Amino acid sequence: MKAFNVVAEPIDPQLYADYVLRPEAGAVTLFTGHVREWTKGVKTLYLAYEAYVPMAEKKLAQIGREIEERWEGTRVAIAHRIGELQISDIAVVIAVSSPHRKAAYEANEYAIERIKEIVPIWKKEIWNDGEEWIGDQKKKPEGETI
Amino acid sequence: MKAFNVVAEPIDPQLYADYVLRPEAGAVTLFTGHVREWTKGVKTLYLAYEAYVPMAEKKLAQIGREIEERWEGTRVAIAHRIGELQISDIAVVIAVSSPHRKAAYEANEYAIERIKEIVPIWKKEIWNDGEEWIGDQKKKPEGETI
Amino acid sequence: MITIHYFAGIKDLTGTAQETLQFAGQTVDQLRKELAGKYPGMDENSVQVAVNEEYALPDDVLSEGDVVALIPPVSGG
Amino acid sequence: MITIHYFAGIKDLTGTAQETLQFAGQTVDQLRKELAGKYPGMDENSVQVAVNEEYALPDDVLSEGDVVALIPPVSGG
Repeated sequence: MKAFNVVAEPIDPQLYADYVLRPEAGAVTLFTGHVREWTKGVKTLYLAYEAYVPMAEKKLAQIGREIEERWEGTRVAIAHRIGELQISDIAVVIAVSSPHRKAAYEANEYAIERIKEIVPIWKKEIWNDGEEWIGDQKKKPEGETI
Repeated sequence: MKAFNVVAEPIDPQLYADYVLRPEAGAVTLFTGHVREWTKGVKTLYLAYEAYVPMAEKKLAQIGREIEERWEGTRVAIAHRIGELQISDIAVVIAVSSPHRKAAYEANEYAIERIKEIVPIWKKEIWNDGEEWIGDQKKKPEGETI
Repeated sequence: MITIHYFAGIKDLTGTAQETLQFAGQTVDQLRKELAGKYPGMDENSVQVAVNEEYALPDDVLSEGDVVALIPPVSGG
Repeated sequence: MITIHYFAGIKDLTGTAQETLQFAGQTVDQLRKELAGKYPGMDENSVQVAVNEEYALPDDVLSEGDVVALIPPVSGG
């Protein structure tokens, strides 16, 4: 298991929670992002994720470093799944341990925001009557992009 | 498994994450509070938790209701362990599902804050040279206490 | 009779997990003062009282058969 | 030669996952404009360019053997 992982198989979130646990940790936050059946009144049949895998794993690791620098004593592991995912399947898991709970919550939320900004992974939604690649339309990450 | 549970045995957090997952859920946050080895420079040998069990479970359920009223579409499960716990053991698990991630983070953090305010559970820290019941010294919950 | 449960540090102080008292008709606050007098060292201001598994107000009147608990500052999580 | 990877909606547009071009010595921005001209419908302003698995700046100069990727707006999570 890699701590910053892009995988084609179902994700076992407990592996990532176990990875970050240490004797110094009083808190572990585990976020799982799931395929949701309804988005803005439209029923999703399934999702397909694609990644630029080597760069995506580098960017996940970068997010981990950002967190460990910003919140002292944290430890991070992140995995994102690619391929076809059904309703309720886990697309992404983020595990953060920290001596105290506040940092574990903040750092975990920071990780998902950063994933949506800088990690080269794309989601295609497939409905009954069509499909579409979803672009987040976020502003470009500062200072590192054209 | 009860959704609002005080237990004497080790907690399997995945059970609680699974309980809150639904097709409408895009996000699940799972918080686990663990026995930390060091607190303010003092090494903990182990912890002992005691609860007023029936009231504690009622108060956990109340926290669940508060969350489901405050953050629409959320679903909550909480368990707290009692008895002797070793370093890294899980003392508390909080699972929250939500259509969107923001509510899942906020509601989860709300739950741990409320647990520390109103749920009749007590922690005794045991060190090499002594032991002490820990009182949180929080202000009393508003409006419902003397 | 009412039943009174003790926990954590208060149980260490009272030396017992529960006892029964004739106290129906009197208030929660009267009971708390009574117990603080009976067990020196109990910090009455930091102790909450639950009646039948719900936090009670000082002026609530106790009834025959009530189950009371003295709740020292909680420290779960 | 440089290698160029395409993903998601851009891959649908180009009809290929990768190609190679003679482009060493020219800039990232020149390449982006070149490809936007070659593949009508590519929204050049929303596409980022990565060189050797790192986001590049418009004025970065490409070298022989570089691996380039066109990155449409990401939508992971």
